[in-house]
Amino acid sequence: MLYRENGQFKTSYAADQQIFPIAQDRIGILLLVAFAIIGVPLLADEYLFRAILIPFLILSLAAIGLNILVGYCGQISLGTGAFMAVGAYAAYNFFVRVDGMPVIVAILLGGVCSTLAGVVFGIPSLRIKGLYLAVATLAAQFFFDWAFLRINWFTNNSSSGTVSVADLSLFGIKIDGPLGKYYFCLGFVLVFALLAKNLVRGHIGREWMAMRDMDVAASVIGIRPVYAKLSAFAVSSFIVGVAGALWGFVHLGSWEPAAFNIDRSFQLLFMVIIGGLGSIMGSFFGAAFISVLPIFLSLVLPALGNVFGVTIGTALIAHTELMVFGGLIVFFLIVEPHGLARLWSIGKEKMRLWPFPH
Amino acid sequence: MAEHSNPSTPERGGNKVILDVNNISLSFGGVKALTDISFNVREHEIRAIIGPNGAGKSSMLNCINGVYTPQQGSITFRGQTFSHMSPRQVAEMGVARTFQNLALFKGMNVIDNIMSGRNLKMKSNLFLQALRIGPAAREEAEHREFVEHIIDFLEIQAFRKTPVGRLPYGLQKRVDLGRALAMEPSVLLLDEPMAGMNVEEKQDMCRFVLEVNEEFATTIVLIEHDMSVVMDISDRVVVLDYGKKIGDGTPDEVRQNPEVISAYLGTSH
Amino acid sequence: MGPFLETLIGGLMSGMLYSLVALGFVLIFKASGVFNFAQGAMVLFAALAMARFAEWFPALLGFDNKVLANVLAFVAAMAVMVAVAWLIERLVLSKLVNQEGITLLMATLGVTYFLDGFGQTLFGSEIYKIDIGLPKDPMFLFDKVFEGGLLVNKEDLYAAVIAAALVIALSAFFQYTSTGRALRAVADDHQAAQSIGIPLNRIWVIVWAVAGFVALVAGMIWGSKLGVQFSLSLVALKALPVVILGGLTSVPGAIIGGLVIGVGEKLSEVFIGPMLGGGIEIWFGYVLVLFVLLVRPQGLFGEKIIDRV
Amino acid sequence: MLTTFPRLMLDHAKARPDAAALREKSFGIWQTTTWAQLATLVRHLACGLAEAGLRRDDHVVVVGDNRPRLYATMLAVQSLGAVPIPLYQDAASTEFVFPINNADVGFAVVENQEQVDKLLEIRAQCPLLGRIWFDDPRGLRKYDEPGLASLDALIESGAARAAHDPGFFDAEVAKLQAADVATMFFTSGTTGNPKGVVHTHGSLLDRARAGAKFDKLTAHEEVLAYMPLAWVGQNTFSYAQWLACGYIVNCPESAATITIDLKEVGPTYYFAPPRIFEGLLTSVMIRMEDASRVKKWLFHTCMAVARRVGPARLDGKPVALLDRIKLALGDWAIYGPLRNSMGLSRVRVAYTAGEAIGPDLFTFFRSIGINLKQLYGSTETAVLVCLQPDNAVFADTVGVPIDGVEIKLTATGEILVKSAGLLKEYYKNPVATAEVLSKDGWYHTGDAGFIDATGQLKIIDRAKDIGRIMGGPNDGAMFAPKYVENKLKFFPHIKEAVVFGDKRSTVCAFINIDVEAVGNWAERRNLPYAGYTDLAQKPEVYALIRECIEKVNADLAGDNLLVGSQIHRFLILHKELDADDGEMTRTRKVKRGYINEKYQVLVEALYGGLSEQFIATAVKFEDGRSGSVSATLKLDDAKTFPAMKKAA
Repeated sequence: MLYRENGQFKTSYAADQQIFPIAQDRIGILLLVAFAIIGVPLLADEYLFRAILIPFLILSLAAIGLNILVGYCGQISLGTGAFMAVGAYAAYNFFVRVDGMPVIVAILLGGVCSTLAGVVFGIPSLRIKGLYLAVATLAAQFFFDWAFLRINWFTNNSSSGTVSVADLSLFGIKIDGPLGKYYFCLGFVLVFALLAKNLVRGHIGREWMAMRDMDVAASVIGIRPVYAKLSAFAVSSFIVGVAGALWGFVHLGSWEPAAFNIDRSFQLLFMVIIGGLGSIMGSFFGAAFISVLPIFLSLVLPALGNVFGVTIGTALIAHTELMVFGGLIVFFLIVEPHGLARLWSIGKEKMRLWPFPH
Repeated sequence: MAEHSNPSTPERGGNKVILDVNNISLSFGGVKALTDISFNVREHEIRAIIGPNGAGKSSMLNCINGVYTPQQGSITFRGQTFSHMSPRQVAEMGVARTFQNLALFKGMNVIDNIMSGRNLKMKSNLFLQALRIGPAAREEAEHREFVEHIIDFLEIQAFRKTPVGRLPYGLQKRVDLGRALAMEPSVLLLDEPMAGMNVEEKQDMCRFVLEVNEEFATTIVLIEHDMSVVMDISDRVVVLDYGKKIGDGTPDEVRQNPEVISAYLGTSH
Repeated sequence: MGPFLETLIGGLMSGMLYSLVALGFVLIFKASGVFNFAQGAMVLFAALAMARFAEWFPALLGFDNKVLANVLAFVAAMAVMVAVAWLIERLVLSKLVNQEGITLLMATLGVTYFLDGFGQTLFGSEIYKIDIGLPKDPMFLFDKVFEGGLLVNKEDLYAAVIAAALVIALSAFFQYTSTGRALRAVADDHQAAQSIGIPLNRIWVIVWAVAGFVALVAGMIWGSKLGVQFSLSLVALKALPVVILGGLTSVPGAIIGGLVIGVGEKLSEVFIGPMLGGGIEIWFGYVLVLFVLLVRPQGLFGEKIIDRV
Repeated sequence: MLTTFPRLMLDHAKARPDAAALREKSFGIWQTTTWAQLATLVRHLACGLAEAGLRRDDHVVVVGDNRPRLYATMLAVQSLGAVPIPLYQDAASTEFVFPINNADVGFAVVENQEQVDKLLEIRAQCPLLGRIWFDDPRGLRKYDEPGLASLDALIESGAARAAHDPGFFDAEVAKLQAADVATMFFTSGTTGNPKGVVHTHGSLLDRARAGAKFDKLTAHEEVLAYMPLAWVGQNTFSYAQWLACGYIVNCPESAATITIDLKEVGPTYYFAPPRIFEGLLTSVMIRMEDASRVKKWLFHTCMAVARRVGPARLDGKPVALLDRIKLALGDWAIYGPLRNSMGLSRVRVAYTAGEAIGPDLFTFFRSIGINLKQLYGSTETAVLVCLQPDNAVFADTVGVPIDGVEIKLTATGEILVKSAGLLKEYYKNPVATAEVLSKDGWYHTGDAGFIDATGQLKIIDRAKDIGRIMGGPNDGAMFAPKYVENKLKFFPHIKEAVVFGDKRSTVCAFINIDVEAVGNWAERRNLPYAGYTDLAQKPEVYALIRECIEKVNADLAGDNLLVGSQIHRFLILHKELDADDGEMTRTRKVKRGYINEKYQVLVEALYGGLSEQFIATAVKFEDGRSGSVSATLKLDDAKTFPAMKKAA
């Protein structure tokens, strides 16, 4: 309906292969980014930043990472939380042990460590598939949960077991206020989303998807399973690790291993399923959905309760949340296995074909 | 018998053997799929492997391109002899292959499926790809151009960006061929390229196979059920039955071969 | 010597319980190719039901007989579990036939969340007790044999015995009953089974019901040991490595796997743990499995995976 | 002063070397040829052709789809003072024989294997045809024919020649005069052999420029060229005017992708025969069929508004505020998306020509804001004689005489044209030339018509086809078959129609149903049928067609000139009229005379008042095989109406 594609012809492959080949899409996405940079800060209040926007951004980043592994390369992982933890604790150690260590560098180094961990725990994927692999990744989850709890060195021997970072600053500018943190995260997310997109539309991306869709055919055209899978694990856990570091440094400030427990892993898995497997865009949808839903429920349910004259306790809200998540997962797996992203692209197709149905 | 007869193929490239299969035997947990199979393929010829269902034709291809590892026997490719090769090695040596039941990458569109056949030739590292600058960007464009030539060759311009899942069967088969061609193979293994096609689709596919063989001087090893097709386009034919080789020679020689007649041509296919 | 044997026995006994839960996984996987992550949630759900019914019935029907209460509660809980299992099969899995294992796994993950939420909404989320009269006091074995003998927790012992009995009963059931044979046929080849007139859906429902039953028993035992609470659903996570170790498709595998891991983690906890700061049973099973898988991708007793082209 | 095509091309190359001249969708992207590149290409081709022995006034046939290198070839040939003859690429090989021999053609430049094969087939009949060059080498590797070579080879040799003889090309171009022959078009005459229409650079350019001035065309227009260059219409729009204005001509990737390509390019200047527009409309309607109720409702309401006030807005007439708002909404909701999906959202000027267009069809495009107009002209007049000015567009007229055109009517109502754009002659055919070109420079169009109240030309029919009814109530009345046929063809269910009646007391018609439209119609009434022949003979279909015919009759009864042309009897043919069977021209004009002979028995049966008649006909199939179609056709009567005198 809004699309006017006449005259948008491509005279070079570069132009034809760009991320948003259609002008209207490019405009749309630019407006969106502009809004995120200019509009949001004008509208959002502190609560919105702390409770929704910042977690949303960081979780989207983690979801992108996970989506590369699960959605693009088809390797299931239930250990995402662990890799976030690795990122967070590694970054922490670089930050506190090396004095004068810039935050960004610390965070990226956190990602690097997470990459290593990812590759190590990815090795089984060369021998084992599907369910077996899922369990193998759980090993990572439990191992690291334990490690960061029991091995004091990681927590810089802090007595309580919780670690905390203070006075972050970037090029001398302190990142303390919610706005600063927001921009800090936004920067990371935008950059990594772009890099990730480039990867998945590049030839490594095709190798991943080939492994996912038909691994025998993939190997016959010369794709090495080792390289394809491990690179997916590496890239995925790097991004996840960075997200983990951000989660710790920017969102929580001080945290303990529980912040990255198995529920976090599942939460992220849900994000990519609901958002859309194999879609960068979907990762954002999923993150938005899952980080907003609880807040939505905590607002709506009590209201509903009042209507029917029942008081709805926090416990019940928490349980409803569980049920809704569970139900949605099943729903999406049955009805739209490609998640919100697919719904989005269907809608877009309809717009382009408007008023015709096909 | 036929095994030792070396029918010469005057019209196509000399008698130089490019691929030589020696005494291959393969079995899955005791079940014998192939027993002591030997045959050779000459530079630039079209070599057909025929046989009733379950004769082990596909297993033969899978041995050649390293998907299965035969328990016995060896394969000589361009003078080098191997008893085991990884699919990767085989691909690097310029052997490509299409699949009997479509093995396309359903999550991708036509271009990307064919592009994936170029992966061996794409060298830029992860970081360049992530930034998509310099070599990485150039590479994408160059190989896209090559792929476009294949798309043009297979006459599927109208479907470039269609997800392969949405294509009719016949076109999917073309894309499968396209992906193999993208590897610029010197030997092309085709596993029943015309299975389940209607008459026009078969004619097209025949045309493409012959054109590939001529225009790119590609050696072709072909499994096919449709006898008429086989007899038309192939230079020499190997006949398998229950994992054993029962005939080898020019289409005419094979037609004469009594064993073949009883085992295959007799039965209605 | 003494401590070692004690840990060994302790391990074997908890291993028995792992086997029991693992059996639930295996049954369902064999029959329908579903890796039922929700097994743990079912255990919690069952335990909650049992515990609460045991409280409610006396109150409602106004009698005061623990045994009767437990029996009624057990029966009722059983009914509930069969219903739940049936619903899961009908509403979720039958809609996902012929999907890849991963999809099914994720689906059961969803079910897990749902059951956790639902169970606690229905039955409340405090800590409840199940008292089926297992003696809590310790006992000494072989005190004749050597000094001090072996200290064994009676409760654990009974638990182990019940578990073992159930495991054996189930194995027997699937070995000798016609349903069992039908089930194995299904496990081998769906199409074939269907073609010889085995009603897949019925089989699946049965299997899920049995799984529900297993969950109930496990929940009951665990509940009486540790009390019924959310953490109960984590026993599934305990049982996962067991299943994988034994090989998803093998009943004996599940049993042996359970014992191996039960023993392994106890021993490692006692003898290696201290060096690493303790608490290593959380991951021991998993890491163990990881290494086993590197050698045998299909687990100890699983069938070899050949992918055809 | 008037110049020549090659010189224009060089001027563009000098003035704006890096501006795009041609684009071709190939290998997935629009490959651009700039004017500078084009100049070099032409230079090399010309030198190559000269090397090969092409001399002034020689003829070269050019056969193929729109391909940049074929355009360049035309220019190259012209710059040597030789004459390119574009031929229809979809013609059967036998149809090449006459032009090639008639013009003593020695050289051919063709697109691909298909065309090469056709030429090789007829080589025996065309002894002079010595050299053939092909653009696309695919499938031609193994060909080993004397004189057959690739265009690349030609360019190579030309490059060499150009290198050691740089002055040659420019000298040749300099020699060229506006009065020199530029191009020769073979008109697929409805009877007898085709005639070679000879045009000079001057004549073609004069019209091209007049047209460009009339519509204020600039160098920024985008044109999509998908009709054959052999058709003077396409030639004018994508060659003559291309060079006159220096705008960009885009060549589609393949026949299969035209709709996609059209959508991508979004031409600003568009030109097509009615059947193309018909196709567009049909696809719109068919796709809309499966749309959801809401969409359908929206579509129909918006279209209703558009039909009512859309054209008025386009003509710049005042429109009520409320309607303006409605139109704006419609633009956003329906018209805009429609234009976009048809690839016409950027169109500034669009023309339909070649045959009459149905009023409904015409207004549909006008109403959704596409500036579609009509023009009048023919091969002999270099197309651009009468054009409809913006804001003065009617469905039943063909526009006003433009710059440099004089028009007058003979007593019999035949239209005579005088302009600098008239043909030089019919090649080697002084007799025919004399017939159409009078001493004092008037060209006899052979069309009957008149200038109406709005000052626009209105065409009734081919003058020679205008017949007289003899005997019966309307004795002596005018009989305009084409006019009637067109009225019939305006119904979506009728694909072709042929009417007879000259020197007869009544009028009878052959009908070809539109198998797609009628097919849908039948399906919606779940009326089972097996192929065209079966469908054509269904009584329901006859009823359907009779309705259409009677509407036409009623309409004709209103026009006191043509009241006698009402159709009394008709039949639906058992096969579709086809150019391959010689029943139509390549431009899909029915050959009435030929059909009359071929189906004599049917004509007699109609006039003989029979109720059915058996017929068997030989047909050629797509793949060249030939077979026969036979059927027993129903013959049916249609109601006619008395003349209703309306106040003139």
